[in-house]
Amino acid sequence: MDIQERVTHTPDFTPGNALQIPIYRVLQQDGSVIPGAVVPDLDEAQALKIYHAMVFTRVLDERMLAAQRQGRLSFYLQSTGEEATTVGFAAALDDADMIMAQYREQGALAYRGFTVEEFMNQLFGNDQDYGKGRQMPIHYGSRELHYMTISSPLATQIPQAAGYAYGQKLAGNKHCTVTVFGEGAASEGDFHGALNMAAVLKVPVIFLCRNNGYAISTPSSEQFAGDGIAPRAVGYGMQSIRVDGNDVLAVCKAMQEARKLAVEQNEPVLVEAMSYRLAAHSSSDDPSGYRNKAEEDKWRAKDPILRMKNWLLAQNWWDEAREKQLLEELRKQVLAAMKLAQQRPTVRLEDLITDVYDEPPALLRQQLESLKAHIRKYPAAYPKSAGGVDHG
Amino acid sequence: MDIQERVTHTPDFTPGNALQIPIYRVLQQDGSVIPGAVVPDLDEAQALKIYHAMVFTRVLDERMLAAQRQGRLSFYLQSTGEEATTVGFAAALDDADMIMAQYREQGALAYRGFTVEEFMNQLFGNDQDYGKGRQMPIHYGSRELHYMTISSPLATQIPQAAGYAYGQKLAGNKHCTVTVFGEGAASEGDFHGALNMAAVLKVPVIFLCRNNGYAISTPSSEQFAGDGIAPRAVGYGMQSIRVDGNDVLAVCKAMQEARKLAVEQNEPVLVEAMSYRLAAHSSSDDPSGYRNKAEEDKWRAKDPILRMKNWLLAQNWWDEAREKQLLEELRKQVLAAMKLAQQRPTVRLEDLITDVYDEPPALLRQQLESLKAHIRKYPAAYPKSAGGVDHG
Amino acid sequence: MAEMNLLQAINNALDIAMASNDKVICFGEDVGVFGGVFRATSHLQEKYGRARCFNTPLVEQGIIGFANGLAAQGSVPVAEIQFADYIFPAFDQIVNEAAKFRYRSGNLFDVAGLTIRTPYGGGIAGGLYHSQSPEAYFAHTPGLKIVVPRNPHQAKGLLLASIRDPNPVLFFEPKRIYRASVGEVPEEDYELPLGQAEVLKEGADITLLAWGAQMEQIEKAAELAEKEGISCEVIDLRSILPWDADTVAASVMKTGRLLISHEAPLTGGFAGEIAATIQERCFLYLESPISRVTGLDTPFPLVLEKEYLPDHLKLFEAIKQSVNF
Amino acid sequence: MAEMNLLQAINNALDIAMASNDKVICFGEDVGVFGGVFRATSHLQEKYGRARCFNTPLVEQGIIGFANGLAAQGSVPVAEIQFADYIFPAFDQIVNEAAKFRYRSGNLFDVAGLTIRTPYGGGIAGGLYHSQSPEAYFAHTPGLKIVVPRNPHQAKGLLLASIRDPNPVLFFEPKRIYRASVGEVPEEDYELPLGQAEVLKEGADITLLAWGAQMEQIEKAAELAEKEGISCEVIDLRSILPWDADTVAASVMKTGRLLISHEAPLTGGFAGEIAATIQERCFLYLESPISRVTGLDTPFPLVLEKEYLPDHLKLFEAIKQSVNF
Ligand SMILES: Cc1ncc(C[n+]2csc(CCOP(=O)(O)OP(=O)(O)O)c2C)c(N)n1
Ligand SMILES: Cc1ncc(C[n+]2csc(CCOP(=O)(O)OP(=O)(O)O)c2C)c(N)n1
Ligand SMILES: [Mg+2]
Ligand SMILES: [Mg+2]
Repeated sequence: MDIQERVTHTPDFTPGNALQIPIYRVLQQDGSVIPGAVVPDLDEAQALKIYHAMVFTRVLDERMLAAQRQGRLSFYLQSTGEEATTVGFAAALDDADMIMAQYREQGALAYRGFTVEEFMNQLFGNDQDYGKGRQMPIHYGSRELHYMTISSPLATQIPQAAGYAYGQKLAGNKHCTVTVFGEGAASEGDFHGALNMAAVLKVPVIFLCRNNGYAISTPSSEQFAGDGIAPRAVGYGMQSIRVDGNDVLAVCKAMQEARKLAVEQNEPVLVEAMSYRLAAHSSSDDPSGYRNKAEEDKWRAKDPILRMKNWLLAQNWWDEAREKQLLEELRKQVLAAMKLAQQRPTVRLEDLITDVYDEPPALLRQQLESLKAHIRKYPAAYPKSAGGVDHG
Repeated sequence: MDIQERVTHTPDFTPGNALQIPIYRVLQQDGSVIPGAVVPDLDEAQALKIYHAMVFTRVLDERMLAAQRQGRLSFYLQSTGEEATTVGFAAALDDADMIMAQYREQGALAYRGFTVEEFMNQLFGNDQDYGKGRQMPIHYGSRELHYMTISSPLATQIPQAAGYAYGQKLAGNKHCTVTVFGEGAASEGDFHGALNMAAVLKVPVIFLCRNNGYAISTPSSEQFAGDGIAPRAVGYGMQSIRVDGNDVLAVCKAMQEARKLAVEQNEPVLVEAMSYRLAAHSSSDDPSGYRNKAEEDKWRAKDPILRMKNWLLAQNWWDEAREKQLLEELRKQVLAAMKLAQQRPTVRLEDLITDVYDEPPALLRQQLESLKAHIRKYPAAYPKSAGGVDHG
Repeated sequence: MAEMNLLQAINNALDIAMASNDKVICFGEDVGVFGGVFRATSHLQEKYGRARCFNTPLVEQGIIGFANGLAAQGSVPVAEIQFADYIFPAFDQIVNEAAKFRYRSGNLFDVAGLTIRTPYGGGIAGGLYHSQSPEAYFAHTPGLKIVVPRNPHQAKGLLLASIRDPNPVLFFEPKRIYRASVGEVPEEDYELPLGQAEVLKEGADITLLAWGAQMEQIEKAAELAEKEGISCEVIDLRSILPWDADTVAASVMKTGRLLISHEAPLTGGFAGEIAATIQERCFLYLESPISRVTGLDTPFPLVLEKEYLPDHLKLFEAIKQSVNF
Repeated sequence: MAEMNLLQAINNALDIAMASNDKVICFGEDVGVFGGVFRATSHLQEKYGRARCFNTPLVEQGIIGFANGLAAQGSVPVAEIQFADYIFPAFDQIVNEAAKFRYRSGNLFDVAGLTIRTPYGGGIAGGLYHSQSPEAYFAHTPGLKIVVPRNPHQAKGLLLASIRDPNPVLFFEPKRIYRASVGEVPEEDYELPLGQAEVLKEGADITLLAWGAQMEQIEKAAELAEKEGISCEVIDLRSILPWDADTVAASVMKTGRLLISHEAPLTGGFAGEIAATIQERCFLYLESPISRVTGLDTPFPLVLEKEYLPDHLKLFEAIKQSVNF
């Protein structure tokens, strides 16, 4: 055993900061590439696709928060400031790689082609919502796009991603799983089990941590004492990299390399994207209670979308006229889709009891029948379902 | 934020083996101190006290396994090969520091003065067992000796130790808590929560991991992929040290230093003691199904008790005659105590329902009364309790 | 007396508990500066310092493990789990550890001081994971106490009693009525008894039993029933474990009928335990089957939560059915 | 047919499941080379390779999280939890994740293939933490199936059905009779239905209902009762969730009396659910209160486990009491 050979005779403690992992960065805020920096291979079309998804995400977030404020939506959660991470990682993957995200990764879905209608159907929980109106807004999922339906309990998807990737390895299909989570979620026990199991069982999974400085009101200084999340990988014998999460090129390149390790060598990898949650945690939150505007402003100046735009402009792949047009178009699209989604019928009463099991057991069928009889008696009290109680 | 300043421009992954923590060792197997090694301050009396506890533990383990084999005991669990760790750490503490152990740390109890009678009462679950015959053998505890009663679910004591130590810090009593656990238990989610919370909240706790190569049949190569447990501390921003667990002087010194960090600076510390579980996991286990004798023999040659004995001989603090006498005495003591403990009355029927709450609620009192009535009707079927059903 | 909502009453109870015993320590996710996502711990860090009121990392099993150790040391931890839906990672520390701590050590050690507070229940458009009522999951665990208050006055008195009770207590707070339930609350320190149900209204024809936010529905249903000439006895169970079977049985012996309601699914819900016990104790007095009106046997839905929940109309129908059996 | 004990029957079922579907994967603590601490997975690694049968690190929440993901991917994981007492760290992954996976995604994703095996129950001098019967903790969770076999023949057929059932299944194995229960078991592949109780013996005076290892006690008690002229109908519930209320209700309508027994504590145990349901469905047929004979409302003891457990004598007494009500 190799470890038995390494001996010392003085009781020296390894300090808590023995590893100081640097941040990989490619782009400056003005859009120039740092001299000597390693950039990903991105052609114009893909670059514009990425940018489009980032801008779409920003527009969606702005409009839907406004819709929530107007009372049209019960809840919303923005990803403002983290679009480079959430779009950039998806751009580095094969579209059939599985994504198991936390809840702030609408950018990845947008990149994969989740339509604005699909977003809206989930947000409004109408009859077209894949989730059948069961989960709160922003709990998206798409089987077609290999995007696992979001689940609110934090970190549960992390060991699940290890298992999913193990299945991919056995199937030999050269795909990997990427699981995304916040630095807060990384405190959960499930994180530990997942990384350790993945390392021991050598599964093609990428653990992507969005370290955005906060878990609701809790700053990362009260979340962990070490040098962030990346150094934990060494504790599991796993490779890791830290990347500037506001730099879409760096995120993309780091994830491309991570994917190679995962898919070609069945090596799990931990990637930590350093960013900042510019908006409130969600529409239920008010950050003025726990952080100051100066801090927010510092980060607003590092806007990842602006950074990419500056790069695109420098590449001559973009101009202000197209920018204006894109924004207008997207805003229109979002508003139109919202209107349509809101007008659609609601979910079917029957779907109260489907999907609990593959088939509803007898007791559930009875419960539905009693419920129907009750609604027939008091239709006014159940406006959402009374109309459909006898058909559909 | 310091971390924001550390930037790199190439996507270099930190390898999984970026930290290689050496093993701190003082004593060679022949009892000589490695030249230049830092040794703990130990006078003759304390050295002999340590040695005595180690030998007692070995004798107890041998005799009680034999008793189990004879059917006198339902279960037993030896600590053979790890006595330098389990006695050595206790010797480095203040006797009023709290110990929250796993189950293989009888050496620490022996060092603190748990009497052979106290051991036996627990093992036989008689009327003097502090635990009132409720837990399986080896689940010792002592309020007087600041030794938390053992609980079978693994790793649960680790976050509890962080909480206990937080209370000590608030009380300002300059005590710390030491929690001991196996490298297997370190895979549990509770380990992660505990270390992270302790680091963030700066509590005086020492996490002592006995890395003895196995968790029942699972070798450490299937338990983790990294360089053992110690490097994980860096992931929490916590200090750590790895020590030769078969070297009582090294264990003692490392723990003395760790205690200083804990008590003087409220710094949690992770200590990893490298050793080997020489015996079966427990009396229910047979290691021949999963490991070979050659490996065991290699480790038998590193016997920690022999190593210490050799050192004591070299110090002129010990001789063979005293060794022989000690062994004889201890064996006699153990046998005598076993006999007595076995003959003692069993636990009281009432204690089926005490200590569930501070006071038994009405329903439990009724349940006990019905049970008593039933036993009166069928005394032959309940030989352990029938005699005492109407008194005691 | 002061007018308070349920959240204010809880905040007030925590304030009094911390002021009167410096061993009381409040912690959990976001409970520090921010005062908790519902603001139940507002201003406590300001008043009592960061050492006694603080944010923890995001790890429920760690929070309760830490709380168990702190309680074993002799402190009085009041740990918050942000939503009852997120208590399950701590299930082992609660069910295998807190509940069995005293028993397994033969009373050498205990977690007497432990209280776990957590908001529970539906009706807030929370879907699967911000709506659950998990009390029955814990009620199968000897060693725990479980308490659910129905209004501000109850919340303050029961929480103070829970914090001071020498056993681990799970305190479920009805978050739907955190702000909606407002009432007069004595400003001074007071406790209400654990393990005792309260008869809110006497009646002759049927006993209606519930706890927490569901009391509102029960009371509404009772009003509807009274209008139809059915006299209802209304009981708030208050403590789920140990529960007050004597009060319930005495009432059922009088009325001959029992209806129990909770938001959680029917199967394995605590109404089952109550019905099983009461059918045994009151067998010869029952004039109709004991009725349970509960959530459906599904996860908690979002859009159709009104349909899912046992509201006053469902209760009213069940009352009539029971009386006309 | 071959004579097998319960462990061998389980091993045989796993062997057949793995041979007939290469998506079946068995894992857990010590299940690899060693074949599990009870040897239920003996030789499976040898036969099917390390990729399909392996040791995991010691982390129950990780094991079930991993299993959930593997099932979502389309594999058929059979995860072992070494003792049912140690399933609680995985409670969240079971109750919040596995059980709700299909529902919350609107059937986009599911963990259809998941089976969790775990030895449960007392009578082996295991004390608090090697004796628990936690089935009721899970029975409050729509979306799960829960199965408990009573003997080798049942174990094989029910386990094969569980592995192939398109829903997550918790399979509790009665470890006290792992070796003691021996019987003829068909060598071929067969399945027994989930969700159906089995009437083992018809009778006229009282229905006796239990599951798993407790069936042995029930059958012994029935023999004693028959000697006193009491004719017992004996039912093995087999599935705890969904449970077969129709079979039980039909029996009780015939006998007029019901006794239910389990090892777990009374309060919140699954007998409560059954009693609550049956008193409602059979109200006019019941001639005496439904009786529950269970463990005490305490943690599981060691020295006095015989006193704690609901043995055949306690059952016999309860039968007489019910019949003479
Ligand atoms: C198990 C669990 N505990 C608590 C919560 C409540 N909660 C929702 S989001 C959140 C903070 C998450 O922070 P982080 O992981 O850093 O992600 P971010 O919001 O910053 O993207 C908390 C505490 C939850 N959803 N699940
Ligand atoms: C939560 C939990 N899971 C499983 C077990 C069963 N078990 C008892 S000891 C053990 C192995 C522990 O290994 P390790 O932590 O390395 O300690 P060692 O036995 O080597 O001293 C296992 C799996 C348990 N007691 N608790
Ligand atoms: Mg965050
Ligand atoms: Mg070990």
